[in-house]
Amino acid sequence: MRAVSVVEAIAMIPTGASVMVGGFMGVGTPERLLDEVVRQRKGELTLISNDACVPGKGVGKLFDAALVARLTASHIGLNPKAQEQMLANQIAVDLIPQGTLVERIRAGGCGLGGVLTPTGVGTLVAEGKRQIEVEGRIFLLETALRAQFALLHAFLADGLGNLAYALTSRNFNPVMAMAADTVIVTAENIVPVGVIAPDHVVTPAPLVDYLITNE
Amino acid sequence: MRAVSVVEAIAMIPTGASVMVGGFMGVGTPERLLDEVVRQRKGELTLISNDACVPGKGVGKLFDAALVARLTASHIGLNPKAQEQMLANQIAVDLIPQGTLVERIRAGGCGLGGVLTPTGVGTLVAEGKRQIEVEGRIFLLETALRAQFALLHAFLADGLGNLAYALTSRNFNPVMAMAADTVIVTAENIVPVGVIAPDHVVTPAPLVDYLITNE
Amino acid sequence: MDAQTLIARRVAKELHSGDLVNLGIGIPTLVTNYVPPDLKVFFQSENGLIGTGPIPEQGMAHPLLTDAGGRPISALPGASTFDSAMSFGLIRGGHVDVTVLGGLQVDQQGHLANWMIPGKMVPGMGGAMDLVSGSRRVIVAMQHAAKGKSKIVRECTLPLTSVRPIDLVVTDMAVIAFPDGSATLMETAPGVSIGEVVAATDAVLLLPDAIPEMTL
Amino acid sequence: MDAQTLIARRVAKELHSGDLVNLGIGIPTLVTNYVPPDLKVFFQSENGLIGTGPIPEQGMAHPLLTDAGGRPISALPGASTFDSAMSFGLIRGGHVDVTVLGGLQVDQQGHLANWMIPGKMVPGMGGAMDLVSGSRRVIVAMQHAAKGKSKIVRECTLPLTSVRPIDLVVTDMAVIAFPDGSATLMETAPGVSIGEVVAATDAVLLLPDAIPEMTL
Repeated sequence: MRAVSVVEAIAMIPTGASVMVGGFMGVGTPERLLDEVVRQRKGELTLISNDACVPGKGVGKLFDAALVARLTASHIGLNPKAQEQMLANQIAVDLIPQGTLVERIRAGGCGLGGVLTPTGVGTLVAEGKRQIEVEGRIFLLETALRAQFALLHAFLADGLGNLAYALTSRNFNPVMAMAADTVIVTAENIVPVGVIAPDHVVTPAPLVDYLITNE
Repeated sequence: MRAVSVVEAIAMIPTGASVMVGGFMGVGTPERLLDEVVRQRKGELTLISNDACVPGKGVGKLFDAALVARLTASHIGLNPKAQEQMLANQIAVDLIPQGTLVERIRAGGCGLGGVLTPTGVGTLVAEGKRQIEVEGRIFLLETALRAQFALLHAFLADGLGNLAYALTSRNFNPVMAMAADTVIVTAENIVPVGVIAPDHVVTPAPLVDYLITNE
Repeated sequence: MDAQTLIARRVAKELHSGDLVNLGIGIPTLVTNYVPPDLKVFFQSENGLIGTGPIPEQGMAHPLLTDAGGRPISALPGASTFDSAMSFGLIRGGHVDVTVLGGLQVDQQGHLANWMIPGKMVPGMGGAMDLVSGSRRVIVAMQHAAKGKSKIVRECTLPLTSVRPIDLVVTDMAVIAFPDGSATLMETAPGVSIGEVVAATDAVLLLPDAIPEMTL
Repeated sequence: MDAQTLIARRVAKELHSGDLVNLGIGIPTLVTNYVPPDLKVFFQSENGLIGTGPIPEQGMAHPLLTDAGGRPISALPGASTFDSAMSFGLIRGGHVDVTVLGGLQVDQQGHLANWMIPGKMVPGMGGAMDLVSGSRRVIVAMQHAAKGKSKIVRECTLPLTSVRPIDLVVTDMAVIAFPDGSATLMETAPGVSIGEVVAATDAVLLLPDAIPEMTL
């Protein structure tokens, strides 16, 4: 883990990168990182996040600034801008069930090729997917999902990079921490090593590449 | 969740039941439950556990008492009695890689039909299994694993059934808590509701069916 | 009593002590208001919480404690938080005893459509497909009709949420179940006749000998 | 220096600051003793811990803090614990930078056999198959020969642990790597000649122009 400034961290992201962003309707989303993505105008992004949030907040800011080329999410219904851009074919949107989305990311992070889920069988979601029968039941084969970068937000981070999350801000952050080549994290509180008890660490230090320093 | 005595809890298990037991080399194993399984002589069990522990300890006690008919585990090398019983065909043993074992249990608990793993491709472990290609890579299809009962051990339990684990005693306990029809738990400390912070609960209360009372 | 209150009160009667319950946005959310205080129900919020409590008192909301719509909620003593993989492990794995969702259409086999109107409303399915596929019991809470058209239809014309049939629909006019895969009128709303329900329903309804009025 | 110490000391040289390292039972465990104190390596214990420390002082062992063999260990400041799904997610997912295991046979393509002798030793593979399949770098630490027979063979006769070739073997006689899938002699142990290594090795070894002696 290396402690860096937010400017330095976002400068690493090339145009057209694939980026996972933690958070659920903006809760647990690294706002400072997204503000800097907008400031540096990192565009043509492939964004993977639970939702499109709302304009002006969380990943919603990326749609405000028209930086997203492709989106994989479970829900975008509360962001009219993202909907507009989708309907105008400015962004390619892949909408997938939330439980499938998180399992695909987890598979990507855990070295699995995919998982078999009953969710979506017999619906539009099944189109173009392999169906696999196990003991008489039909499942969809959902493949692993990874990204070049994960932009995450924690409640506590220590000097080694151990992370703990608060309440409902955990959501997609821990699975994304395992599924990207480069993991960049902001934290509400940076604490000395040893302050987070071993049993309370959710994301172990070796998963974190860059922690944004207090400025 | 219902609070019951250890005698009452184990009396629910029929002969020939499938039983997952938490723990890793006896660490995080519910010894009181196993002692009672032996006392009530619940036999012909299908046991699912990480290992066979050692004679006299953890699941090793079940082999001492010859109560196991079938075993699914990743390692039995430190229990000569389990090895003897396997070589004498007294128990049918299915040895599978530890990461595959825990993912199969997790799949069973999370409603997945199975997972695709690279582990075991091209080895003896692949025999009789479906191989699935995803983007040019070969994976083994490993199917979900469930049991009728899970016998688990936690460090903290509260009056609702929320569980937290200490240090390396967590291991298989949280995944097994999701993968059995009936979940029975002993805890080192039973504490009032609210003592375990929401962020520190590892197994949420609704997963626990029976908590063994202090006697 | 307005339609939403009626529906929420009737759905609340379906919950039992110890149940893990997931409530969708809209009418389902109102159900919490009608659960008797002695009933120990666990409410799950799919964004990672079991033990959701009422809306926080003035000044006591925390920005990191929200429901699936991002609105502040509270956590009861004994609550637990977890990541989205665990949340949907609980949902898909059959650990949610009851899920209550809104609906656009329910057909007479019990199929639900509630996530998409092609060409018009394409918000994404969020957690709905997993909830309907995985929960032990699925209850749809919705108005019986929208713009004068029955939402209980012969066959869903909108894309399905799941091929797994739901268990119960509670509307402002009726309670309908699907034993053996056929829509069956179980109860009528106070002051609504069986004939009125049948007339307002596009689906073919089986009519058992006794069809009591809802008790609330 | 005895053989085990030599091997452990040489393996320790392969570790870098920030590495997440998993050590198998036996010789690999000894490696911790030779890691310089300024090197910040994370050691993982597959039973659910990152940040394993030395054997606890007398009276300070805790029964719930053990290594994968069930023996008491300690945890360093900044340690973390997790369940077995996470532990093997780390392993299979490529988050372990270096894994060090013992071996029964390594063949000249770099295939490892270390979990079974049919008809004789059937202990189960534990975590070995996942570790070899998933770790970024796999190092085998073992004696060059057992009972006078080379353990570096032309082709493994014992069941493979993985079809994924390992990266390095460190023995009491040599360091062997597998660039382009061919066993290549990289270093010799102090006082051991290239000829002695070749003579003691069943596998065909490629011999580069320069084969230095191990630095420890």
